[in-house]
This record gives sequence, structure tokens and C-alpha cells, in this order.
Amino acid sequence: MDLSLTPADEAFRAGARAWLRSHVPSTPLPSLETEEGFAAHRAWEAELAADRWSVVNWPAEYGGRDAGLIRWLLFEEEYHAAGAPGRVGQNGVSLLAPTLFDHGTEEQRARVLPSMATGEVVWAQAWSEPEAGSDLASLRSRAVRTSGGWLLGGQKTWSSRAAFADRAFGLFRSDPDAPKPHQGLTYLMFDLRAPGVTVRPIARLDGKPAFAELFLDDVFVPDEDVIGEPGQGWRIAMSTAGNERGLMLRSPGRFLASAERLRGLWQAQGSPPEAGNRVADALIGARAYQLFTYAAASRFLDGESIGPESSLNKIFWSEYDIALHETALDLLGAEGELADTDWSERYVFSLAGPIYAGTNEIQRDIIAERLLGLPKGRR
Amino acid sequence: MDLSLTPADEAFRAGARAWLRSHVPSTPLPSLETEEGFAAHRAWEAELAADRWSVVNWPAEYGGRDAGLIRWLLFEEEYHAAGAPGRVGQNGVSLLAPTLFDHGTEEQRARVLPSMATGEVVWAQAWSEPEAGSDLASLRSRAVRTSGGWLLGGQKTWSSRAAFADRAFGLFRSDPDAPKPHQGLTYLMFDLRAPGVTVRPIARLDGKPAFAELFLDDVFVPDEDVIGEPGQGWRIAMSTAGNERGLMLRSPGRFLASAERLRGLWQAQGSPPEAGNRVADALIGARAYQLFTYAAASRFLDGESIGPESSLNKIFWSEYDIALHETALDLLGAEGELADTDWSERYVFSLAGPIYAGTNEIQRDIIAERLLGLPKGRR
Amino acid sequence: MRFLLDAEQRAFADSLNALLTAADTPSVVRDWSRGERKSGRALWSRIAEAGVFALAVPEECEGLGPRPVELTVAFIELGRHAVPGPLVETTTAAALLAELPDPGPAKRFLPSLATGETMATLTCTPPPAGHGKPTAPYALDADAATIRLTVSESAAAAELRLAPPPGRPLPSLDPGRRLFGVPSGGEVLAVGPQVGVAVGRAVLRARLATAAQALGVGLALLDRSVAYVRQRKQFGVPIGSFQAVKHQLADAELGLEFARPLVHGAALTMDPADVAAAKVTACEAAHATARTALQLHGAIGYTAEYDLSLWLTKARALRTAWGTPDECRTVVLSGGRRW
Amino acid sequence: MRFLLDAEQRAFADSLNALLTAADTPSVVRDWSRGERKSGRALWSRIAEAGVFALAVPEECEGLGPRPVELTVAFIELGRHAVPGPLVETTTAAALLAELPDPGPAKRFLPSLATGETMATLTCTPPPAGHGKPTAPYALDADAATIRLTVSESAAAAELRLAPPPGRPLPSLDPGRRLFGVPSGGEVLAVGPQVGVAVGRAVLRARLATAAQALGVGLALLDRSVAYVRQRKQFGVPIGSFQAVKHQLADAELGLEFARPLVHGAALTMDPADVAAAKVTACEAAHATARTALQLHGAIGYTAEYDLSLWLTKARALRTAWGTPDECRTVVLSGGRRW
Repeated sequence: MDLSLTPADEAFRAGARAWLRSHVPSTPLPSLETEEGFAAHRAWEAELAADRWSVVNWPAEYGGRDAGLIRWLLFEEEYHAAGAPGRVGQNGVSLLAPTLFDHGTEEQRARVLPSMATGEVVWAQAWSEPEAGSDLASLRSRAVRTSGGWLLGGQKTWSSRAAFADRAFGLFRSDPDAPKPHQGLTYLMFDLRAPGVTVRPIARLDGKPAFAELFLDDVFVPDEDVIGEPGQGWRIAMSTAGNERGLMLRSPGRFLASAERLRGLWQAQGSPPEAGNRVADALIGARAYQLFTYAAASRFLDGESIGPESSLNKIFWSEYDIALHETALDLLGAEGELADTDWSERYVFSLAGPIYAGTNEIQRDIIAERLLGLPKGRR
Repeated sequence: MDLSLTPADEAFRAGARAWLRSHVPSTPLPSLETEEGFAAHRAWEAELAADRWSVVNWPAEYGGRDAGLIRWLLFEEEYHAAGAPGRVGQNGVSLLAPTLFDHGTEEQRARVLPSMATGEVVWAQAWSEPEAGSDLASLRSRAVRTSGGWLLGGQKTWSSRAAFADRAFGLFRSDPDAPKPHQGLTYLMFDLRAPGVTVRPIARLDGKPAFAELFLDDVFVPDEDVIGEPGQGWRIAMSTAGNERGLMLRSPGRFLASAERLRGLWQAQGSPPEAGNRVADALIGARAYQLFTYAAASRFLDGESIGPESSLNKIFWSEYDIALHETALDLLGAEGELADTDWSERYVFSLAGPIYAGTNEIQRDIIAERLLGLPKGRR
Repeated sequence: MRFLLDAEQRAFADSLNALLTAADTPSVVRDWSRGERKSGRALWSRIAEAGVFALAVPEECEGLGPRPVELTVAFIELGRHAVPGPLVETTTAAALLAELPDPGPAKRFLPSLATGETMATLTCTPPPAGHGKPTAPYALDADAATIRLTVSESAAAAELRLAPPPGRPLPSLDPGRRLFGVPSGGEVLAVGPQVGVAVGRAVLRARLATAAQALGVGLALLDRSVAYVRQRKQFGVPIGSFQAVKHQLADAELGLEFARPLVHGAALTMDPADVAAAKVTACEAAHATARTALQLHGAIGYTAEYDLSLWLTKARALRTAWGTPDECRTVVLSGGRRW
Repeated sequence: MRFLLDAEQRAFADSLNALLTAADTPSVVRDWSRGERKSGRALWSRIAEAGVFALAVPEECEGLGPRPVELTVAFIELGRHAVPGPLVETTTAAALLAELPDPGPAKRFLPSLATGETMATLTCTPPPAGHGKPTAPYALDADAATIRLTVSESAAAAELRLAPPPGRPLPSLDPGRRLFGVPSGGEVLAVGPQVGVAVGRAVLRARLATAAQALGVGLALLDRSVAYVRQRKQFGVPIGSFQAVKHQLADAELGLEFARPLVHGAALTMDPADVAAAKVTACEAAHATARTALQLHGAIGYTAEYDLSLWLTKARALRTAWGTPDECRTVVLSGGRRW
């Protein structure tokens, strides 16, 4: 049991810190959820990629540094401590790329990953549908076989980043006669500007178009954009979901930086003692999340899979994030009501946490049934 | 809408205050859950009764003052503000007596109530059984018809006060062939010292025998001690449960006094600001509970029944009581660990609140289904 | 002692509820947040006709008040329907003007406030209680209001001014609210220690009205969530049949139903600790209900286009308006023993 | 960086767990709380043989330590089995004696502490951090301990004494703990500013060991509750199939599993903020789990005769032992930025 870093790890961390110090914009970029801000964030990805800092844990051949999980965590700590911008490519990098590494072809990786790493192509996810919230097995959007590929039809929703992104990935029902609803789904990538795609941006609570509805009308997808075998989409999607993804959805570095920002805000307000416990809990929670993630990463590097423990991770960060930002807004008093501030933007963002990527109710069911072994069936 | 008191109400309140000021023991009585303390509390009931303060809301003919619900609330506020002793007769006064008023005979009231009012006879409740926790319909203890009465058999448990009390009341299965489990139950009173009764005290968390198991082996109960019709016990028990009982289980006066004691403790510790919000919440909660109860009492006096709203009341006071005493123990620091102090005794007592009289889980189900109209059936 | 709304008060609530239901307030809020004031002004007039603003004005100034209980009854309904505009501020300004030692400003402004012809907004910097943070540093909807009052206080006395038109709006997390920095300068309407006393009483009313409004917001959020979970299905059944959903809604009901008596009780006593207790409890209950409502609605609840958002965002904004939770708890702690 | 217990550490935990399972600790606790020490002393010797007390003693004093990680591993198991006696205090006393500038007291007492032949208890008044309340004003099990250390501190220096036998015990909410007022006087073992430094480090270990013990208590409460709700039926089904029950247990698991890395992490850094974070988090998690365990067991859980009570009462006692939640949070806030 050891928290110390090797000299090589320390050198990696120092390198990241030095690069960030000289490159992070001194004034915040415009909001990622605006057209102007999206473009600015895309340019920032290119700047990161130029010095191989955009996807540090990827293999060097696709633009990464083969950094491994621990160095990725160190990079994230430095990244957030430096106050660097949000990551416009996160959907592709943390959801699609791991799937391509596990289930894609060499050709797909060579074609998709480099432009993802530079931000030249920004990916949106297209999982949810209007009638399938947490119940992904009930997906109804379809992929129909056609010459040389597939025709997509139906509707996707809550597609984050889709308002301004280039391409999307998701599951489509390719065999409506499959004996079970989980079967007969195919994992596909498609172009958001292809004929037949209509993107309707959806504004989140603060009016920003953080996601979109996608209407798909005979959208052609060539066979080369199917990931894995047709009909195996569910298995492919799930096999990645339980691995690093659970760890990489929110990095501890993000919350370590947020907690220090909160402490700074509290001190700037004169350190009101009645709010001290909430600030302390934010500091403690960030440390707990960091160490919990180090432990999970160490287990993962030992060859263990993460599995249902990722439900603990998901509930923790999502509820932590809201509590931290509630504390910040309360500390700001009447000023906390202002929109378009950094605090309020992060607050609104945090509110989606307990809903998305499997609601926290479902995560608690998973913990009870799979980690604690309680009987299934009744809810 | 009016919180003001009539001059007559004010006079009643002043009378109670004056009497309490000159009678409340200056040093606390020994713990109610010890033999010595039980006797001392019984003597205190006699002292109250001598001046008609033990059951103020009862009719004068049974030792009361016909005070009505509002004055009962005022009396309770004064009683707890004066730091007067716990009430050893509470099981009889708040659970059995309302049932006798509604369903008993004139003869039963005349025979049972006066000695209950003076503390000469202290009553224990005998509802629960080992295999029937919150699921009262599954009671198995039986009452078998015999000449001139009934023979009780079986086992009761969690019988509070039974370690030192004189008599008990509860439901017994008199018709095992009734078509539904709620039917065929009879409401009976019996003597804890009758032949065939074995009382085994059960120690609660702090070792005090706050309740007991009752083993019943052909215990004879004369017909005169059946309340209402045989076989109607469930309906009789339920009809009283939803009325004043929900209000009278814990009076607001109790918590108003506790909250002020907590404020006093906080101030004595130097008013640590990091604990201020918890103390404020205790003060606020006591006021909320007082006003909620005034509103419920006003509706009751208007002829409305309380019904499922008593579930709100139950959850509120039980969780409030624990939170308040947790705060107190935390404020006391290492000293909070000491047993046999007034704070720790009240803390241990509070812990039973969310469990007894219908667990808070069941109360939340009731709120959701009966107050909010959500679908029944799945839990 | 009869701690229940009487038949007249209940009828007043019912009639306001009917008026606001018929007015399709969600579309009014959406107009208002785009800066289109017409539908909002029309609704404002009807609210004034129903007597809401006159409740804060004493009878000697041709009002119907002060009637704090009826004011809470009205503001619960205004919150329940997410009515936009400087409602709390107009009411509070009316009460403040009526209490000034000099009757001049009251005569000048009250008639048009009571009839709904004009709207008022109001800022206080720093607050009467002398906390570090201003209680009300922003002028709500100052572009729509024709009467913009600013109170500035020193240790000795308070000064009330009629401020000039405001600058650019600052967006609020609640799109139904537009905030403005405090306009400086303007005509002095009153000054002196007695003004400070009047301001103190007025802030108490602002806090109480905000508490009632928050309670109404919470009640609407609960109603909408209950309706939603009864029809929304997942895994083949209404999600309202899941015990975890039921218990979240039971907790929301619990919080709101224990806030309600505090709100009405504070109206009867107007004691600062009672008012602060009502404010923090109603706002916490509304805020907790908003969290539950969002969670149970899922992603649809997170969108601006779905009407739930109008209440969700208001619950957050009211939480810190006219006193944060910590400020209110501090007032409770400093209150003497009286319960 | 490999933040996982290694095979040896896991084996140590397993062997302690096996030892304590075989020892039927609940009956040992019941003897201990009646003042019958025999079974407790026998168990104590076996724990010492397993090397637990030697972990706090440096190798140069013939111990195996200091090995704070192994100490947390051991104390998790001790808490899991509700082992009675002044475990934290003996460990802490050993660490303190080993760190004194004068080697005399260490030579005199350490050998018998490391072998389990003697028990120690320890009080600190006032605490090193200078808070209003003493961190450890009561001597735990001072009647069973043969070495009773008292630390008293002034601004300039600390004084360590070997206290005389204690007076009457004060009952604890945890019947497995017997508290005693601080015995005054006794032989001075050490005095001076360096003693204060040693005490500060020792208190940090006491806090860490208490955190680990509390975590073990919480884990046992969770295990027992899971087993109970799987077999206990109400309304015809195991209560563990109710979603409200499942979610309460999921929350307990969540709290404990995020406390665990804080406990081990603090052992690695021994930073005061890390240790305080571990203490407050582990104790809150254990305490919350105790609340859930009691709720799910219902009345049977509320009885002293049912073994669950041994853990329930210990969770409450450990919460305020060696630093209350508020004290620990204050330490976290005063820590510098280092994460």
C-alpha cells in the first residue's frame, strides 16, 4: 500500500504542470454550450493535441502518451488545478474511444481516433430515446440492412453536445425479431450532417443548448461504421461501461480543484463559521473520491474489473458535485442567483449528475442487489 | 386564523404554571425505567391527580378538568417547560383511555379510569408479538372462550412499562377461523399479576428494562374486561389510532422544552458557531411541530378526523427527536458518551421513535398512497 | 385559538388559484423572460384587482391591510403558479411607503401601486440586521418597475431614494427574474432613524412573502411530480409504484406540510424569529422538493422548454432572496425564548 | 503508487478476523461490561501475540513499527468484532512512550505493553489543538489498565504522569466501555516542550486508530443488517426485497466504502487534516450505518440482549472519542492545500 510516485511519474506530472502553466488561457473561454464557446473549446483541444496532452492515456500512435491510468489521474489533477477549460471531446474520448480500443477494427481506430484527439471531429452520444430513459433495453430506433450498409430511422434524445458536434454513436435495433429486447441491437457511428439527420437543440435549465434531439430518416451508414458484430451492440456497450469508464466519467482532479475553489470562496466571504462544516465536507469528499479512485485504479491495474462498484462511484460524485455547488451558491447569498457565472454554470451542470448515466435510484438498486446480495425483483 | 388565547385559556395556563412551579421536584426523579424510579413517578402521578392535573382533558367525573384539546396542549407546554417528570401512566392515558371513552361501557370507565388517573394502576400495552412487527394483522396470541370469560394464551413482546406495571391491554385472536386475518381479534384488558402471566423484562440499549415479554398460559379474563364486541378488536383499535392519539403520542410542549434546553447547552458550551445551524433547526422544528399540531387540533375541533396526516406527525417528531439529541451529544463532546445522564437517557429513548407505533417506512408508504394517491402494491 | 384559514381566506385562495389557472401563467412567464411585458402586465392588473397589493397597505391609506395572513395566502398561490414580476418587492414597497413618518410619498405612490397600475422594486444595502452580505442587492425587474426604491443604511439612519432607470440586466438562474445592479442617486424620499424602523418592518414582510411564495412553488412542484410519476412508466409499471419514488415524494410532502404552519404562524405574530424560521423552512422545503422533482422527472425535467423548469429555477432563486438560510438561522438563534 | 493492501496485509486482516471470530467476542464484551476481566484479558493476550500492540512501537524499542497502515488494518478487525478494552489507548500510550526524549519510561513499560501483559489508558486535558473541550477527558477502562497515563498541557510544555488508581467508574452508553474521571497527581514521567510534540503525534494515532475501529464497527453493522433483512419477513416477503430497505443499505455501503480509503490514506500520510478527515468520515459512516441497522432490525435491535447492541452503542461512543465531528472538521479547514 503506497501513495508515493516514481520519479518518472513525478516528472510526468511536472511536465503537465509546466505545459499547462504556460498554455491555459488567462481568461475563461466562453461557455462550452454556446456556438462561440464550442469553437473556442475545439481550438483548445487542438492546442492540447499539438503537444500530445489531449489524450494522454491513449497509445502514442493515435496522439497519446501511453500514460496509463495513474498518470491520467495525475494529469487530471494538474489540469483542473490549473483551471483549464472544459473538454469538448469528452463524449468521444471517454465513451466511444474505449469501445473502439476493445471492439473496433484497426482501420476504424486509425480513421476515427486521430481526429478525435485533435478536436477536429467532436462526437456526440446518441443513447437515449424518448420512451427509454433508464431502460435502455427498450430502444426502438432502428438500423435496417441496405446495400453496403444500414439505414437508420427513429429518434434519439438527450444527445449531449449534439447541438454543435460533428458525428455521433449509439445503439440501434437491427433485429426487431430477436427473442429478448437486449438482443438485436447494433453499435453504429454516424455523421450528424448526413442527409436525413435533423438536429433539434434542447435547452437545459439555464437556457443553454447542452443537448439535442436527433430525428433520423433513412440515414445511410456504411458497414465500416459498425462497431463489432451486428446484433452485439448491447454486449459491446456494456463491456466497456463497467471498466475504466466508470472511473473516467468524472476525474478526482475535477473535484479536488472545485473543493479548493470553494474554500477560496468561503475565505473570501470572511470564513463564516456556520458554513465551515459544509466547506470541510467538500474538502473531505474530494480527498475521499481521490483515494477511492486510486484504489479502484490500483485494482484495475491488478487485472480486476470494476463492475458494480462503479455504482458507488457514480452516486458519490454526482451527489457530491451538487452539494458542493449548493454550498457555493448559498455562500454567495443573493449573488448566487446570477446566471452565466462560473459557479452557476457548474451548478446547473451538476444537477444532471444524479439523472444521467443510469439514475442514482438504479445505481442504489445495483449496489443492494449486486454488491450486498439483496433479493431482486421488487422495487 | 388565530393564535390568541381567551382570558379563560390564559387563566388555565397560568393556573397550571403556578401549580407546577410549586410542585415540580427540584431534583429529577430517578429513571422511570428502574423499580425505584417507577415508584417515584407513580407517586408523582398521585400528586398531580390530587389537584386534578394528571388527566386534564378527561371529564371531571374521572379525575380530569374537561380541558379540551387546546388546553391540553397548553398544559403540556407548561408541564415540559417546568421540567416536570416523565409520565408513567402514558400508555394507559393516551392509548387505552381514548378507546374506553369511545368503545367501553359506563361500568368499565368507572372502574378503570379513576385509578389510572391517580397512577394507582399503571397500564402496559401488549400489542406486538415476536412474529408480528409492523404487521399487526398476523397476531397469533389467542383468547379462548370459557365460562364467564376468556383464557389468554401465547406471547406478547415489546410491552412497554410491563416490567413494573399492574395491568395490560391488547388484541387477541378469538376466532382463528375468521375469513381475513384482521377479523376475529378481540380487545381485552388483563392483570399482569394474574395466574398464568410471566413477565420477562427486556433491557433496552442502555440496559434499562423499558419493556418486557409476556408469556400467557391460560390467563383468565372475565367478560367485563372485553372492550366492545368480541371479534371487533381490530376495528376498535384502529378507530382510535387515527384520532387524537396521533396528536397525543408526543406533545409539542415536550419538544419546545427540549429545544430550549438544547439552546441552553449550546450557550453553556460557548455558542460554537459551527453547531449553530443544528441548534437553530431544533428551535425551528419545535415551533413547526407546535403550529402543525395547533392546526391539526383546530381541524379536529372542527369535526374533521386526522387520518393519514398522523403519519406526517409521527415521522416528524420521531426524526426530530433523534436529531435534537444527536446534536446535544455532539455538543457535549466526550462527555456525551456518559450514560445515565438526562441527555443520554432522552437520547436512547428517542432512538425507538422511528421504529415503534408503525415504522417510519410504513408511515411513508401511507403518506405516498393515501395522501398523495400513488399506486399501492409494490414496495 | 383557531389556527385554520377561515372560509373567507380559503375562498380568497381558491379564487386566486382559479384566476391564475385560467391565465396560463407558464406562457406569461415565458413572455416575461423574453422581455415581453404585455401579458405580464395584464395578469398584474388582475392580481391587483383581486386585492393582493392592497393587503399590504393600511386602511388609512385606502388599502385593505395590513393583513399578513391574507398576504401569505395570496403569495402561496402566486408561487404555485410561478407568477413573474416584482411581487414581493411591490408589496414590500407599498408597506414601506405607508409606514414612513411623512405621508407625502405614500400619497404620491400608493394609489397606483394598489391598483396595479405601477410596479415597484426595492433594494436594501446593507441590510438592516447588519450582516456582511446585503440582503437584497439587486433590483428585481427594475426595467418593468416604474417605482425603484433604494434603501441605504448607516448605523444612525436610513435613507430612501427613488432611483433612476437601471442599466443592463443581469441574468438570473430563474429566467422569470431579471436582476439589475442598484441604481445610485435619485430623489431622496425620506431619511432618518424612523425610516430605518420602517425598513426593518418592511424587510420582515418581504421575507414572509418570499417564504409564502416559496411554499407555493414547492406545492406546485410536488403536485406536478405526483402527476408525472403516476403516468410515467419504466420497466413496465408507473414509476410512482416504486417505493424509492414514493418515499422521496412523502419526504417532500412532509417538508412542505411542516413549513405551511410556520408561514401562517409568522404572519400572525410577525416576530422576526418566526418570520426567519418560516423563510428558511419554506425555502428548504421548496428546494428539496425541486431536487426530488428533477430527479423523478429525469432528463425532461432538466430542460428549459418543459414547464417544470419555471418552478425548479424559482425554488433556487427564492432560497437566497431576502435572506439566505444561514442568515435566517442566525436570526432564529438570536431570538429570545418565546415559544 | 499502488493504493491497495498487499497480500501480507490482507493475510494479517484475515488471521485477526479468524482469531476474533473464534473467540466469540460478544460473550467477551458481556463479561467485560460486568467487570469480569478474565475472558477479556485472555483475548487481549492473543491480540498482542498477533502483534497488534507492537505495531505502534518502533523497531528500536523492540516493536514492529511504527506501521500505521497495519495498525488501521488491525483496528478495522478489532472494531468489526467489537473487542472491548482500552485498545486505542494502549496503542497510543505505547507510541507516546516510545517517542519521549528520555528512553527511561519506554524501557520500563513498553515490553509488557507489547506482549499484552499490561494494558494502558490515557487522558489528555486540554487537548493539544487548544479547543474548548478536552479531547480525551476520561480514562477508558482505567480499572483494568495497570498503566494510567495523564497528559496535561499548558501553552509552553506538556507534562506526562503515571496516575494513581482511579475512583468509581462512570457508565458509558457503550456497556463495553467504562470511563473514569482523570486521576490527579502521580509520578511525573516526562515534562517539557518535546513531550508536547510527542503527545501531538500520539493523539494523531489515537484518532486514526479510532477511525479504523469505527469503520470496522460500521462494516459489522452493515453485514449483520444485510443478513437480517434477507431472512426477516414482513407482509410475506423478506424485508430486504423492499426498495426502501435496499436503498438504506446501499447508502450505508456508500458511506463506509468512501471512508475506507480515507482511513488507509491517512495512515500513509499521517497528515493531521487527512487523519481528521478519516476520523469524521469513518465515524459518520459507522453512525449512519448504526441508525440504519437499528431501523431495519426494529425493536429487537433496540434491546441490550441482542448482540447488535454491542456495535450500535460503540458507534455512538467512538463518534466523540478522540475528537468530535466538529473538532475534526475544524482541523480539515485549517489544513493547507495539499491535495
